[in-house]
Amino acid sequence: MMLEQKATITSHQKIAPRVFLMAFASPQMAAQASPGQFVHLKPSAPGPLLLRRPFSINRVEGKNIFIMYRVVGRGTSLISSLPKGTEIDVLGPLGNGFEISRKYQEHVLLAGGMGLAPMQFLAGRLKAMKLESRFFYGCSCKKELLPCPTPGKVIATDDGSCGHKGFVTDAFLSRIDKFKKPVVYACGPWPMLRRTALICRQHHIDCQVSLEAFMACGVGACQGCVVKGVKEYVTVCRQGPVFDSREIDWEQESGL
Amino acid sequence: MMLEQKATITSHQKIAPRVFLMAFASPQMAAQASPGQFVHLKPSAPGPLLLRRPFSINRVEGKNIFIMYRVVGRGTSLISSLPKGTEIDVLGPLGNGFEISRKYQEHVLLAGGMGLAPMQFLAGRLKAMKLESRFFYGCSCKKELLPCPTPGKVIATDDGSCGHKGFVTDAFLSRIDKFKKPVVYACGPWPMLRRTALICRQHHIDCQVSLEAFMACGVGACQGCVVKGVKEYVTVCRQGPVFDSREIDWEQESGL
Amino acid sequence: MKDIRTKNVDVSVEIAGIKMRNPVLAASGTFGYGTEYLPLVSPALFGAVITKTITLLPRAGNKPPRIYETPGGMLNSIGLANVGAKKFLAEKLPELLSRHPVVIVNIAGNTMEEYVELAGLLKGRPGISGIELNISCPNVRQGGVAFGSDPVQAARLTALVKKAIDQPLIVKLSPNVADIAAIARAVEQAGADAISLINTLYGMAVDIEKQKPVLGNVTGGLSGPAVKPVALYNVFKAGRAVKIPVIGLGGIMNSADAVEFLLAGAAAVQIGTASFVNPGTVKEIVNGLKDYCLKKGYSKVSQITGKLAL
Amino acid sequence: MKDIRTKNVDVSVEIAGIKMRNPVLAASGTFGYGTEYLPLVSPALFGAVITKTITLLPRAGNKPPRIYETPGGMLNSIGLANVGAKKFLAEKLPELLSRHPVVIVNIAGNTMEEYVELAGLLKGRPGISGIELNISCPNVRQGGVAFGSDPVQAARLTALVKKAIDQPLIVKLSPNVADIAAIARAVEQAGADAISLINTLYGMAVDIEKQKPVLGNVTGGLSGPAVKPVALYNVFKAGRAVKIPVIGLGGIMNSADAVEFLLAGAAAVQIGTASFVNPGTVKEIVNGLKDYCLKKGYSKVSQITGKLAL
Ligand SMILES: Cc1cc2nc3c(=O)[nH]c(=O)nc-3n(C[C@H](O)[C@H](O)[C@H](O)COP(=O)(O)OP(=O)(O)OC[C@H]3O[C@@H](n4cnc5c(N)ncnc54)[C@H](O)[C@@H]3O)c2cc1C
Ligand SMILES: Cc1cc2nc3c(=O)[nH]c(=O)nc-3n(C[C@H](O)[C@H](O)[C@H](O)COP(=O)(O)OP(=O)(O)OC[C@H]3O[C@@H](n4cnc5c(N)ncnc54)[C@H](O)[C@@H]3O)c2cc1C
Ligand SMILES: Cc1cc2nc3c(=O)[nH]c(=O)nc-3n(C[C@H](O)[C@H](O)[C@H](O)COP(=O)(O)O)c2cc1C
Ligand SMILES: Cc1cc2nc3c(=O)[nH]c(=O)nc-3n(C[C@H](O)[C@H](O)[C@H](O)COP(=O)(O)O)c2cc1C
Ligand code: FES
Ligand code: FES
Repeated sequence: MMLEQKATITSHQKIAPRVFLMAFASPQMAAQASPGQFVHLKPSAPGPLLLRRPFSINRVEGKNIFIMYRVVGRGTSLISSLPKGTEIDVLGPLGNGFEISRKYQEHVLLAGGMGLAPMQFLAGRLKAMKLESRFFYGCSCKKELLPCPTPGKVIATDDGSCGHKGFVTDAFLSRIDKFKKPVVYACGPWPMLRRTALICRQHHIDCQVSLEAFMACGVGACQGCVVKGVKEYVTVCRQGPVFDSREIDWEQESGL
Repeated sequence: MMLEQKATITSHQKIAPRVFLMAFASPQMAAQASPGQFVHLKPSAPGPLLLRRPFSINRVEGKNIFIMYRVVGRGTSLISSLPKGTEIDVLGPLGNGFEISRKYQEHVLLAGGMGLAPMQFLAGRLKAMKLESRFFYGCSCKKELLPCPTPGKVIATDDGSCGHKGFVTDAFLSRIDKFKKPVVYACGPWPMLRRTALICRQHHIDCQVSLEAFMACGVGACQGCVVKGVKEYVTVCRQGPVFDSREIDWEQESGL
Repeated sequence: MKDIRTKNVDVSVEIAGIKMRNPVLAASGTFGYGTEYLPLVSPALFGAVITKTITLLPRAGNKPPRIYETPGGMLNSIGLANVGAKKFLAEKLPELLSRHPVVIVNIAGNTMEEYVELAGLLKGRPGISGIELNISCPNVRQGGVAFGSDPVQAARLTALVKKAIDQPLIVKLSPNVADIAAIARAVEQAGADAISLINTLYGMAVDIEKQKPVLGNVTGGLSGPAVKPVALYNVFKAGRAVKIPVIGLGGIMNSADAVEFLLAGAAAVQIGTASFVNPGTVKEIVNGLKDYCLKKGYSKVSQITGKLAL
Repeated sequence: MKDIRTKNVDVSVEIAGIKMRNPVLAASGTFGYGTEYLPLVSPALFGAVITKTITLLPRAGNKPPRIYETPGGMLNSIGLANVGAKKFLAEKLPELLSRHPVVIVNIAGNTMEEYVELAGLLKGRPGISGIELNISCPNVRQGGVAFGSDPVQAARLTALVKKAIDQPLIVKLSPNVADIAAIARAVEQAGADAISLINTLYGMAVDIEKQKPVLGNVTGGLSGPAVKPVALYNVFKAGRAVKIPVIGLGGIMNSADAVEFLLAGAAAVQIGTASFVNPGTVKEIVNGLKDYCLKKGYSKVSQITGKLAL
């Protein structure tokens, strides 16, 4: 059930160049959130921003909800300047989240760049459910590598400065025959998701992707955040952000 | 000579209900400023405000410029929240300032409410020039009384809760025959200035008033801040903010 | 969010015969089909809910991106994406009506014929308290603002739709015109029972890295606080040109903004973009209107309308 | 403020035969007679300084208040207050020319005859590099936007003024129209050498305490970042309708904004409201344009114009 709340930032730190980890206290949201869902937030104090900004729930710890985000523009830059103790206004949890089914034997997580954000929550949940999981995480180079406590990850960097050299999808593909009854969960930039979807289609693997779009309402009211599905436009905020990769038209360019 | 500078807030405190005293460091402006001039300022960080806000120079101490202001709207409310150490962007000193002439024997200062702001600077300058001055300060009630170190002030409050009961103009008028070759400097709300101008006209006393208006440029470029003079509209920012009271059309309503 | 306090002020209004519990309406396209914000915001909190624009046939809408934030405002190029009249009547409307709000259906078409046919489908439908005629959408190639920028066309369409329905007709006007008074008078004479304005302003944004328009549809419509002065101007000018009630909107974020519109001549207001920012805006505004009335000594909110001293 | 760095990018432009050292112009009415910001900002820093609108006779302007801040923007209702042609030519122009900027004089009149008479006074004057025809001021009862919202009137006036002068003629257009392309084409055909847009949008604000309009003139013109999307839209639409150069303005605060306008089709930009906020904006923009060119591999700033991929 979606809530709107004023919440206080309980911790906020820079964890990599331009990347921040923020926690805010909201027992009610924390109790309800599931992996793949997001929060739509803005500073409580009046400021230069109009619309809220959407962020995946990175993980939940007690009453705290964590988000991990990169500063890319006006909004994230302003949010990154809010000190611990500041009040923010949060709408959430929103979106559908990943569908976790026991019918799969291996749960394969693919994170590209900031796509890592929702994956930690998912990995934790899978572990709590005692499901078998594999974690692939790729980024451009060692410098961009984000701290992620999940053990046993396969890491890939475009330039080989850490882990495997190449795309995270390559690392995944090279191991694809070893998975038993797998399902794939992917989050990352559009080209990576497209490649993942293609690989999974060819190998008849179920695949869930988490998408991004500019958002206004965050609840399905404005039709602003659509991407092209195979049949019709789908709202990222309400019908997503997680979609069965077969439902998405991968020929479209990403608008972002 | 007008400057535009980033300056750091060196002190900032609440001195009365909704009234703040701020100092910022600008050796160059401090060296040039004269009583009655103002600064046009805005926070350096991008925020919800567009235009600068004008404030009289309250006084100068070393490299510090002080302003004393009341929170009345969005801009002053935002400015009041800027902590010591914050950088602000200041354009100034602007405007003409009071004209101080040795041809007068007594220099009579009339401040109503926030009109106190420029008067402390003026009183200080008169003292430094060893000129004889009288200081009248009025406000609605004791609670609203602003701290003002200038000694020997006559205080008037509308409700008599401190000093004389009545308007500051009444207190002034009751002593008017005692002044020798006086000049009056007045700053305060429009009705008080109008009354002062009228009294001075009747008693053939020279009178300088400091006016206010909404401002955009602050330098005479936009024609936005005009008030009606007896002949034509005059710009408060450039031709003022200090005017000979005989130059102003006192029949007009104040737009503020 | 606090509940709407009950104070000794009558905030109900009646506009073009539609009774509303308060003068704060949900603007078309910003409150979906009325139930998306549940359970957070009930549609029954509004004086009336104006639905997303409905067209005869379903519309997919424009190519994304469709949303972009601009200084103090936002651009959208949704393009009247909607489920179409059939599905609206069969599914969306009953779902909304189960929450007991006053419902006004906003309609558009590619041609006058389409408008009229759609209007015919809505005639006599229980639960539809009024029709809002959208002749002001900047995001569609046909229909939309094409009908709204020419007084003659606007009047013709108004008369045709008015004949096809039995509910009160509100005509929603565009600010993208040289003379809003002329359009307002034209639709009044053609039988409009009220007008609402403004719809969005034509706008655009450019991505300087990609050297492309930000919006998939190249141009869009501007809304939010940035347009409030433009909206107030149009409400004021149109209001002085007509006798029918005016419903004001454009950038209203709080009760002070709403009071500005009422003073300028609006009998009610709509909130659009504000719902995205603060879904509970409607409650704040209704409470704020009560406070304003109490402070200024009005017993009815309708006494504020047009009180502007010139 | 840093000085304008010299980099290996040619930022000079030539518009309608007027050579300018850079494509950043001071917008009429926001840079006074060009010397008010001295010594802080020299008029020679701009590609050209466009003067406050000059009229044949002095104008006092509108009743104050004339200025009000709105979300992301500002309203003004100056009403073309100016010293009149005689004093302008005798005092203001020589003072400005002593600083060696390129000067474009913006003109307006109550009647077509007044425009033409004034134009005649400017003809052949040394130091006047161009004339900007203001047919888009929303703050005067006669003339102004009345001539700018009708293609036929706009064309007639353009042709008359063009005949009366020997300098290049820039016609400044209003966004308060239903079809900007039609107006742009009309003035192009009538002989305009360039167009500039946008002037301000009609706007208004209400003081809810006093229950009065904030501005003494009741309504005003909206400018600043809030209008940038509207301005970009108009520049884009007008630019695609004509072959003459387009000068873009409206809400430009920094070089990224300026690049948006150039990409959308502008050959140069003007800065208005930004000068009030940051008098040194011109320097930041010229430097930023150089940086953008360097980053994107252009050797001349004019290569950016119209580069938008659709
Ligand atoms: C469901 C969802 C979950 C997200 N989770 C995360 C997360 O966990 N961590 C994180 O760093 N980012 C996440 N994002 C992206 C994040 O919302 C944007 O980076 C942010 O809104 C940008 O705001 P801005 O004002 O800084 O950027 P702007 O100045 O508005 O734009 C800068 C750039 O950011 C991109 N951008 C802007 N808005 C969005 C948006 N809504 N979605 C995607 N890209 C956008 C644009 O491409 C633009 O070029 C998520 C987006 C969605 C839709
Ligand atoms: C030359 C000059 C010197 C000034 N010196 C001082 C000073 O020393 N101390 C002080 O407290 N105030 C001073 N003022 C007034 C101060 O500038 C305004 O109070 C301030 O700009 C209000 O900004 P805001 O955003 O808070 O108010 P807004 O939200 O913009 O408006 C709130 C109210 O403040 C009034 N106001 C807004 N702008 C101005 C303005 N430019 N001038 C006057 N009133 C305005 C309006 O009547 C309005 O009702 C001075 C004004 C001028 C022109
Ligand atoms: C995302 C979005 C979608 C909209 N869709 C419609 C619509 O379908 N029909 C319509 O008449 N107006 C539509 N509008 C216009 C709004 O109803 C309203 O007229 C406009 O946004 C100005 O009000 P605001 O500033 O309060 O948002 C839409 C506006 C937005 C922002
Ligand atoms: C205070 C003020 C005065 C103006 N005066 C004039 C004028 O005299 N003549 C004119 O053509 N435009 C005038 N304008 C319009 C500007 O030149 C410009 O077209 C408009 O402000 C949009 O640009 P901006 O958003 O960069 O300010 C004025 C604008 C402002 C804000
Ligand atoms: S953001 Fe409004 S529908 Fe998704
Ligand atoms: S504020 Fe621009 S002329 Fe005074």
